[in-house]
Amino acid sequence: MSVLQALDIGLASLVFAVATWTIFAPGAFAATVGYVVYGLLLALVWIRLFAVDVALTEAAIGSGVTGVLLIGAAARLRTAGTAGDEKPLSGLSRLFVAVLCVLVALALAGVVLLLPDQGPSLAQQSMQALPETGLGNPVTAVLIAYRAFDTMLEKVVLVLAVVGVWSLAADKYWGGAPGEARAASPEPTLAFLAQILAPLGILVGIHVFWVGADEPGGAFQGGAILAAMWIIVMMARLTEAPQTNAFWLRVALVAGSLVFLAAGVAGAIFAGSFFAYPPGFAKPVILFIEAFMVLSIAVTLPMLVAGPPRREPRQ
Amino acid sequence: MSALAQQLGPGLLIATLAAPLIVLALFLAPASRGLARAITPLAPAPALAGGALAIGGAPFGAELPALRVSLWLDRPGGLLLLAAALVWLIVSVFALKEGQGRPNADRFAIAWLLTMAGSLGVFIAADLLTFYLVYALVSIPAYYLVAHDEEAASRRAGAVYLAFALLGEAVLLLAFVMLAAGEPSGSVHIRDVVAALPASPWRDGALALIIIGFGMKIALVPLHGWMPLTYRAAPIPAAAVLSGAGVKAGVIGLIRFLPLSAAFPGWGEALVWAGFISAFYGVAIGVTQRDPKTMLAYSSVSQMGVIAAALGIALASADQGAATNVAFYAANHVLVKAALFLTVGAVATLDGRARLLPLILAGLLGLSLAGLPLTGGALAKLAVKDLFGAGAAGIAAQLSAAATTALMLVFVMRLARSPAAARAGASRGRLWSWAALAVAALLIPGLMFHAIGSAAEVLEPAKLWDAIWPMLIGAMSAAGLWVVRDRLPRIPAGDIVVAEEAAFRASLSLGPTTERADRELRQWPAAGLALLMVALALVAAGYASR
Amino acid sequence: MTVDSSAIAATAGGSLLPLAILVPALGVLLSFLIGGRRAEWIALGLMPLEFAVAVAIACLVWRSGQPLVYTLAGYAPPLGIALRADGFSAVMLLTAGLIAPAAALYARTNFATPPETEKRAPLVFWTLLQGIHAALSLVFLGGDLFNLYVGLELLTFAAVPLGSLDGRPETVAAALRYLLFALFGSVFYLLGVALLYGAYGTLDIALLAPLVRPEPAVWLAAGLITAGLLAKTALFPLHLWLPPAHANAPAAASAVLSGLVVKGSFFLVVRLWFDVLAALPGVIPGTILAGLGSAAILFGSVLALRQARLKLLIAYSTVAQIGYLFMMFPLASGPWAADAFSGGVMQAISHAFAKAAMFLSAGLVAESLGHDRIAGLDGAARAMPVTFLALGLGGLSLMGLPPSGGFVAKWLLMKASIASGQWLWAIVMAAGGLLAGGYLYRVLAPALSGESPALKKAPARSRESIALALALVALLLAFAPPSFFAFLQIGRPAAGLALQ
Amino acid sequence: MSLLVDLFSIVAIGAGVFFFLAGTVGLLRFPDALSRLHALTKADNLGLGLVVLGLLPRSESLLAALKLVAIWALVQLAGATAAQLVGRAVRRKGTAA
Amino acid sequence: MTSATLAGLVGAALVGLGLYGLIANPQPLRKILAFNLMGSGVFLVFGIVARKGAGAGLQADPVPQAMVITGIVVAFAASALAVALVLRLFEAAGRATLNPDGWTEPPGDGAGAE
Repeated sequence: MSVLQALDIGLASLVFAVATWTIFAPGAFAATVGYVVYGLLLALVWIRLFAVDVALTEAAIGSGVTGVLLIGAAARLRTAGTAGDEKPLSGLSRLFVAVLCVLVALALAGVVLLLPDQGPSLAQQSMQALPETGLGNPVTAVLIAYRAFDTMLEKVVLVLAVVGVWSLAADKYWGGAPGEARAASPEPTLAFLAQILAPLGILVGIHVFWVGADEPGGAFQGGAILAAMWIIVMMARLTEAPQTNAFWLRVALVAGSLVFLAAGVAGAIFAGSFFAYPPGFAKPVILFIEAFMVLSIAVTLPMLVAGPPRREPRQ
Repeated sequence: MSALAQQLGPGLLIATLAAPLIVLALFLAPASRGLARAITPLAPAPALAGGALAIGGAPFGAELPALRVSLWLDRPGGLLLLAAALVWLIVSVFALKEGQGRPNADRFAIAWLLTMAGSLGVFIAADLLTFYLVYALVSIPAYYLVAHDEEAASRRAGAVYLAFALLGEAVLLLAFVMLAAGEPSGSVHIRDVVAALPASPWRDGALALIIIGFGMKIALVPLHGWMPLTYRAAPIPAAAVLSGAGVKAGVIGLIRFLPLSAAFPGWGEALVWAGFISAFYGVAIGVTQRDPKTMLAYSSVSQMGVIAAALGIALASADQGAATNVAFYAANHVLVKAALFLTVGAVATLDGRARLLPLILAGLLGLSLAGLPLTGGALAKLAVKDLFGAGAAGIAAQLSAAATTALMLVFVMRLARSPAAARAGASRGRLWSWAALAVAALLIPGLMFHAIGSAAEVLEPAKLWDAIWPMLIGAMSAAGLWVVRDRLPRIPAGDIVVAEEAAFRASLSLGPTTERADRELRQWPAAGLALLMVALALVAAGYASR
Repeated sequence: MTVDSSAIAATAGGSLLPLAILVPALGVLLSFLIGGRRAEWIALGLMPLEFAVAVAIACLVWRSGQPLVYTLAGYAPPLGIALRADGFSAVMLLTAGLIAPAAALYARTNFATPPETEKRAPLVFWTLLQGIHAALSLVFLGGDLFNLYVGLELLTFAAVPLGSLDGRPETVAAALRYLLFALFGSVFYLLGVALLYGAYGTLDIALLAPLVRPEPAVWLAAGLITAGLLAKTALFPLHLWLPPAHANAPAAASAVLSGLVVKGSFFLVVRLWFDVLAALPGVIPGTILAGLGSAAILFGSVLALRQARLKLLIAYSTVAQIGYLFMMFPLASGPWAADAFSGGVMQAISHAFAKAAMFLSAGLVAESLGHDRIAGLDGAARAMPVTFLALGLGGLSLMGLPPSGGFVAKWLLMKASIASGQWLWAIVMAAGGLLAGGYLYRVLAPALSGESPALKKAPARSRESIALALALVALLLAFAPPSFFAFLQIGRPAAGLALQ
Repeated sequence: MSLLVDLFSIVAIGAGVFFFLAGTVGLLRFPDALSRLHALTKADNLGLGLVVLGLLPRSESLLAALKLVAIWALVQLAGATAAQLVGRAVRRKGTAA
Repeated sequence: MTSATLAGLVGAALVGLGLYGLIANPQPLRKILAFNLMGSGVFLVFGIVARKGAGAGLQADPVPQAMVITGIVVAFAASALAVALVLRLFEAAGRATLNPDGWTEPPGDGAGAE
């Protein structure tokens, strides 16, 4: 067997091992750390599947931002203990659950193996339609053109998620800022990292978004990288989260979906169909929309990580 | 006459159903509440006219497709409608006025009007859906007529009544669905579905459910437990209309839904047995009772038994003509039983000599049930005589007459000794309507009888003797019973219902068990496991049905 | 079997379909953006428009007698996404279009925004209410299984926070259970979608239907997708999240959650088995679904009988009523199929209206008495007759007594199950009606007797009439003409008339 | 020429891999957090450095080469920061376990 | 054994693992982890499907890839909401558990925010 296959098998078993650890690790914190590692390894798997866009997204959001979110939560919950917890399953029922889960896994594996090796695919059609969009990266084309409706609605999902998270604030904190206040003397090391990394990161983020039109990359990945930068800066407490009643914040949060929606309606007027792009102008319009999407993602993810408002609003 | 029927008929049918509801609408508007109370007695008027029209002439019908309501009235229906309307009309004269100002008066009035609409509607409903609707109307709102005053006894009676009513609804829903499913063309017209029943694959199931469902309404033993409780607890006017008119919803149900066109010996005999058992069981328990109203309830159990037996014979022998005769018998019972309840009410408000006249009247009415010559009862017996024939059934019928005589005489004597209640109940209107209904009960059947045949033959000596001898036996046994009256076993009103209630209470222990199960199922791991198993089960199912 | 091009070709007037989704979506974004008290005005202002769109869609479907189709972005499926409206979708759209505004008008007193500062509860409520509306429209119109996944998530994200609006620990716990279980379901759904795409290379319902063959991938996908949707529908025994979530939400929210939201995932189960998998023999899976439904009816009703609080009683009655919805599945094929389908749909609609009415009245009861303990309801009906009239009429429909949509639904379903020789379902449904009578008696009998209690504040006549109006709609459904049932059959393979 | 380049790459990358190996072994075998940290940092700055060095001559464009270097630099930065933070954490906890 | 098949097996295994964690793990946070794990397993299945759909000069069918990207973002939003709920619950009740028992009976008016 070739080196690559050996690598694949090694990678697969590594992913499986880390996943098992995240499920069975004794402590929640350890499990969470395990999950972050797992996410990074998964990104490699995606590379091996020739899905570079997915790999970027997985690394940035699936592992990165989600990791920050979960680790933060785990740290806060360290003192939670298990008071009034569900009574843990008896050994027998654990076994039963395990058996059923294995059953599902086996059935799934079987079906996946049975899928034809040259399966049905829309690759052909996506390539044929690609020129009209003026894009070079078919994945971006699917996201922003063929299935634009999905993407727009998924932006609305993000907005609803923000509303949902904020809805958990205490009434007196409504409109206030989440997270801790700006520190007088921020952690020097972190601050150093942030100061160096942030500018670089912003550059990389914008670059990833820009090349996304033709190469792997795009609004999600770029936005996620920018988001990560803001999160680091906030973690370093060089700056604090904005007030949730700040109008600019609301604008930034809904800009992506609102512009996308507007463009979709405009498509109905100028291009004959909702979410269609006027022939010839497709690419500029798409880049315009994506720019706002990047903005929204870059703002939404950190706000979701920051959680509900925790301080009284300043007037 | 029939031409007239075709012209007026449809309007009258619609008015029959509409009138009580219109009055109800007026009542719901506080402004016109008094007016509504005043004109309530007029609400049954269209029904009265319609009934009279139907007795005389050919059947007629009316359709309201928009409301999915179709109405139809034939002679049997007419007889019952006429009698029921008369009772509702007369009793309404005082029923609502009296309650005025007392607690729950409005609630009572609303229930009264709804029940009236249902009670009159069942006789003219022509399709399954309409019938189910009016049947629900006559059954369920009556709860508030029964549980009117909020004493423990009436609460209990109301609960039992409602339980039976809802159970009956459920049973009949199943029955009707089977009837509808058995009708190939998809019609829901009662005539069509019943005509299709003999050929239907669900014939026996439907028949069983029909007999059980309506059997509950007419208190066929052992489904009779609710009736004594209810009539004892209900206020006099309520008891009068329910025992008189309300119960006949079950009778018309059996008349309409039993396929008398084809012979069902098995089901027929079963019904005959159930009927006669009720006829004698009702008397046997009835004579042991102290409370006159309870005794009347048991006499109803017995009388409805006779009716069931008659219908059973008709079902066994495919005798379609029987419907009219049975209807006449039932119509007589409508008037007499209602009158008897009012009499009880009247007696309760009088004492000493003043009681004499009502007691005599009570005796006459009671014996009319037993077939006393020159009363409607004699005609009623005559109407079903040929049905029972001279065989075992005939003898049983005669004996049931004897039993009724005994029960009624004991009833009159108990009534005579019953304590005088508060005079508050004695409104002038009540006394008048009592008198009116009593007279009507004795005379109207005679007027209605021409629908069946000539009344002359009642007076033939042989027929007379046939009528007399059971009553003599009855009278003697009554005397005997009166002697031993205090040594008779004390049986609680509703007899087996006590056991049924106990069983019900026992079944309540199911609740906590279910709750515990629910608490387990709502634990996260259990629910997650359930989700997993549901998924796998569905996968397996797909594989199994490949 | 091949696809008729009409299934993926856009039809005239199809452009209404995206509007039905985009208008409320726009409402969400604007309400959140501008915030303050304008959120309320935006929500109330857009609702007539949304209802008008729903009506227009219904009219077009009615006139053409064919489903409306719209292909988004000008890319026809399988590459693009299509929206479709058949009779069922149109009716559900109308239902949502009526109930959401009713709940909104009712909620105005609870979520009035003070002029100066923005408040938490109002902004969240008005935003999420529109979110639910958008999500439901998408679920009812979506023609692409992944697009529908986004719709389901939208629905979940909009519904969950409504349950924990008042922030009491138990409500937060309820919301968390709701969210996690719904997500559990979503993953199953998504996995099934992946398998279907792997097998057939498309997720468009109309394109999938003719391709689907009985093979492992399909069985697994069907099982996973159905189970996932059942988790979101709270079909017994997957109801762990429903009672606390629905009973603790604000009345207006409960009305929407119980009346509409659970119907969304149910709608997709119908889509899956009646459209996508129509070619597969569905009797055994259908029997499983109906079996769970029966269990839900009996179990839920008994538990409703046991509840001490009115809103919990109503929530458990939802658990029971959901059971009726699944009676249609084993009856999906045969001469009785049309009856069964119409019955199921009628149950979905009439329960939506009846249950909304009941939750709104229950909310009024709780506000007026200061509690909703059933033990403390003696005489309440005398103090607020209209409220209890609405409650009672809604209950009438739940019991399946005529005249009510509930009766028609039960009648059709029972008729179909008898005709198909599947007795059991009919008996269970009859028993369910009996039990429903039981738990309504528990509420109404005391409420109508005894001295009328002193009210904290009398319910506003306007809000009472909203509840009453909803209950009356549930009753009026009893008089739906045959043409209505014909309308429901538009887009179904075999059209048939019910109630004949 | 190319042979030399190849040789260089192989040697450099091989060395880098060795350092990674050593670092990993250290991470697993060393007794306390600080010394584990020490081993780890060696692994990434030296190991990765050598690997990058070995790859540089094979990069087909200057931009690619710069990217490689950038990667190394960023890892340096991150590694250093992480090490710092862990170190502080360990000191704060007091125990060197 | 192609990398696609291998990834498929891993995906299946991940789904099984996540499933087990989601059901059997008592702490909500661990459930959220398990949910994400299971989710990524599902995404891998999409990945296999995409890979098997390679063609037209593409190494993988772009449509499933796009779906995965959408899915990842949605999954993150879900995790964020869930985490927020867990933390809120912890603040409000001093415990973070899904155990339905032991909550105090809600104060009289079940009418929520009214």
